[in-house]
Amino acid sequence: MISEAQSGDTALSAARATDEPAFVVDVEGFEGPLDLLLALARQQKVDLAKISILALADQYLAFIEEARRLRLELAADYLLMAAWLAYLKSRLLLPDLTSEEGQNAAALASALAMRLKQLEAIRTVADQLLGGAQLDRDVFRRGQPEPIAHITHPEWTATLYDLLTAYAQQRQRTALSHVHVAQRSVWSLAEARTALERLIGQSADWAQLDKYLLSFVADPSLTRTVFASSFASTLELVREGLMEVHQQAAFAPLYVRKNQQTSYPEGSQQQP
Amino acid sequence: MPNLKVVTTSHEPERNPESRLEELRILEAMLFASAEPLDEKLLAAQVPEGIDVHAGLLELQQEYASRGVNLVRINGKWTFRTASDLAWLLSRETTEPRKLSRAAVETLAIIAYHQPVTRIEIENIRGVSTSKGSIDVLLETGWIRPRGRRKSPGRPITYGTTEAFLSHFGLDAIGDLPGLDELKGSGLLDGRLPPEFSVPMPSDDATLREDEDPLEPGDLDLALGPASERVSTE
Amino acid sequence: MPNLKVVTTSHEPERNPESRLEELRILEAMLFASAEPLDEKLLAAQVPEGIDVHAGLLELQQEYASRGVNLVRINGKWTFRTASDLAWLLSRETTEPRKLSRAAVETLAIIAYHQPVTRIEIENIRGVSTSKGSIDVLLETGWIRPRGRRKSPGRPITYGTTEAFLSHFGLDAIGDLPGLDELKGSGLLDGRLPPEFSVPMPSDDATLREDEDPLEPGDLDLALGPASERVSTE
Repeated sequence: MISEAQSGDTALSAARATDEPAFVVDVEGFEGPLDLLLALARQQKVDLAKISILALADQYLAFIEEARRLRLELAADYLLMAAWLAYLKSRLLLPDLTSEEGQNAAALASALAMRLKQLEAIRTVADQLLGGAQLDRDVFRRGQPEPIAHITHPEWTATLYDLLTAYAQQRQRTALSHVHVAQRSVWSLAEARTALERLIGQSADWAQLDKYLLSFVADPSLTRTVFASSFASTLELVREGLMEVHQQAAFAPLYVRKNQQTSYPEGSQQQP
Repeated sequence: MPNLKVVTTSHEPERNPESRLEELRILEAMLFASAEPLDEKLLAAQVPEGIDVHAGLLELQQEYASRGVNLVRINGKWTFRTASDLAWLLSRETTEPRKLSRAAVETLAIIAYHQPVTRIEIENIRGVSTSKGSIDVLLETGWIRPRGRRKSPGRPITYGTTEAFLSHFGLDAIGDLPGLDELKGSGLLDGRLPPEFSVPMPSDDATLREDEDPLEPGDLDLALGPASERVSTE
Repeated sequence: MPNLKVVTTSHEPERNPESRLEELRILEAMLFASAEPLDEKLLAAQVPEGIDVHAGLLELQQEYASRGVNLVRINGKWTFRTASDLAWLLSRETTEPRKLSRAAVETLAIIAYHQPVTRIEIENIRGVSTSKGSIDVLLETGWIRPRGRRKSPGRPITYGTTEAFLSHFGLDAIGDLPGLDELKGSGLLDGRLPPEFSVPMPSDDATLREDEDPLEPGDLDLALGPASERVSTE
């Protein structure tokens, strides 16, 4: 067989014998020997069912002969078909077509006619199919479709078990991490200072330092270090003039606020 | 200025004409909104229960039959398309659809009318070996698909047409292919012919035939050209 | 089957009704197929000469006025649009079950046990910072609510649980949440806890605590935000 890709290359174009106008050797555009046969068959201008395979074989062989005379290179497909047709022709010319060989030849001939007919039929319907209305060529769908928006509303789910394990695990995690991790048991001066700055940042009111600290510290074991660090930081902040602190009596709660250099609560005692 | 009035002439048993009109409006709106054909089940989900969607669609189809836009059925689904007789007016030079080679056109026709069909069978009918290119081009259009493997030596892949094929050529079903009568009447169903030469009533039923095996996981890689469509088999 | 008939009541000088219908068909098809709204000038340039495009469009508009699809003029250009009363057809709303993220569940648990609680307090208990996303998702579930503002620097918002919380988790009252002994007994908490470790007795009493101020008018807006912006980031 010849491949489609090659068929274009077997360009036997321009090989028109002007002195033989009825016969033009031009394989270009033929899609293999069957296609060529079909084209030749059409020259007989009869119904394919009534076509003379013998005449067709002669036409084909003459075509191939002409191509060879012109030294045109033919693909093996065409030559194979020529050989087969030559064989078929010799059988069809047997004097006794009722012999077994003769009957075989007749069957082969009609099978070939049938193949040609089928190829023609499929081409006819292909033309009808492609010639009909095609989408985006002849008929059109809506040019501006209005998309159907798909809105999904999440329906959140969680189980009580999820909730309780989440609670227990994180409480356990933080409780244990404070116990086991040495670094966590000390509150650095920097941490204390940041916390204090946050405490006094917005408020002009006195805030009770220890109450604030206690609520801040989730882990009771941290109480001492928190107190120590924050007291040191308090003194530092007061020294820098950023903060004021007062205590009504020894061991009484410490109050802090942003330095405003204004009045102090009743009975307060400013510390340097 | 002339006024157009919509007048209903009903010979049916009483139905609330207003609610019926509303049903048609809903069907109309949904079908207009979508560029793709919609099936009756999807449409039924949007109209109040107990509505005969099918009857409503037939009614709409009739109403639109004479208009510039028609309601057509594609593979059992419904969609509006411009009337085909207006093609001369609407054809767009700019969006010239892919021009198929003659080889690809013939291959497509053989697949459409003979499906499921293997490449060798296509070659036998065309009398020429079909380059992989034709099949690839057709796969790229989305009009054909590999559907299985023939239970024969070499287990060749069988091809069939898709819904996109029906949609492109405006067919409600594969049985609506043109030229079927001619093909059948031409004696091509002659029993003496090898099976691949017969032209049975085409069917794109996805169910595998007796002589087909399902595709294997890697087959789609082989059959489908563009890399983007390939499924990783790793 | 009822038939819809288009009846013209014309007070205009005679025009060939058939060719007029054809004009409408052409306009209809062009507007339907166009990828964008068309102005009258462009339409006039594309339709066969002699068509009164303006009159035709007004006629079509009237015909479609009662239908599921209307012909509308937008910025001087014509296009078909779904009738506005049927806009609901163009969106399909579904609910989709989604699991809360681990971070959100943890935050929720803290709020449930420690309410009223501020975001900073949640972070202190959890030992990690809580993204705004977690709180937002929880607000979206409707299981928590902003209930007040803590009387402390920065006046942070306090959160508590809602009735929807109780009903989702099948609790009769917030006090039914297991306490320390029960959590230990069920193995959720193990024995390696510091002696001071405690689990609060939760209460979702709506009455503001002594250290809570009521929410201010703008607070709910802030806390709830528009739905589209609520995205879980954890």
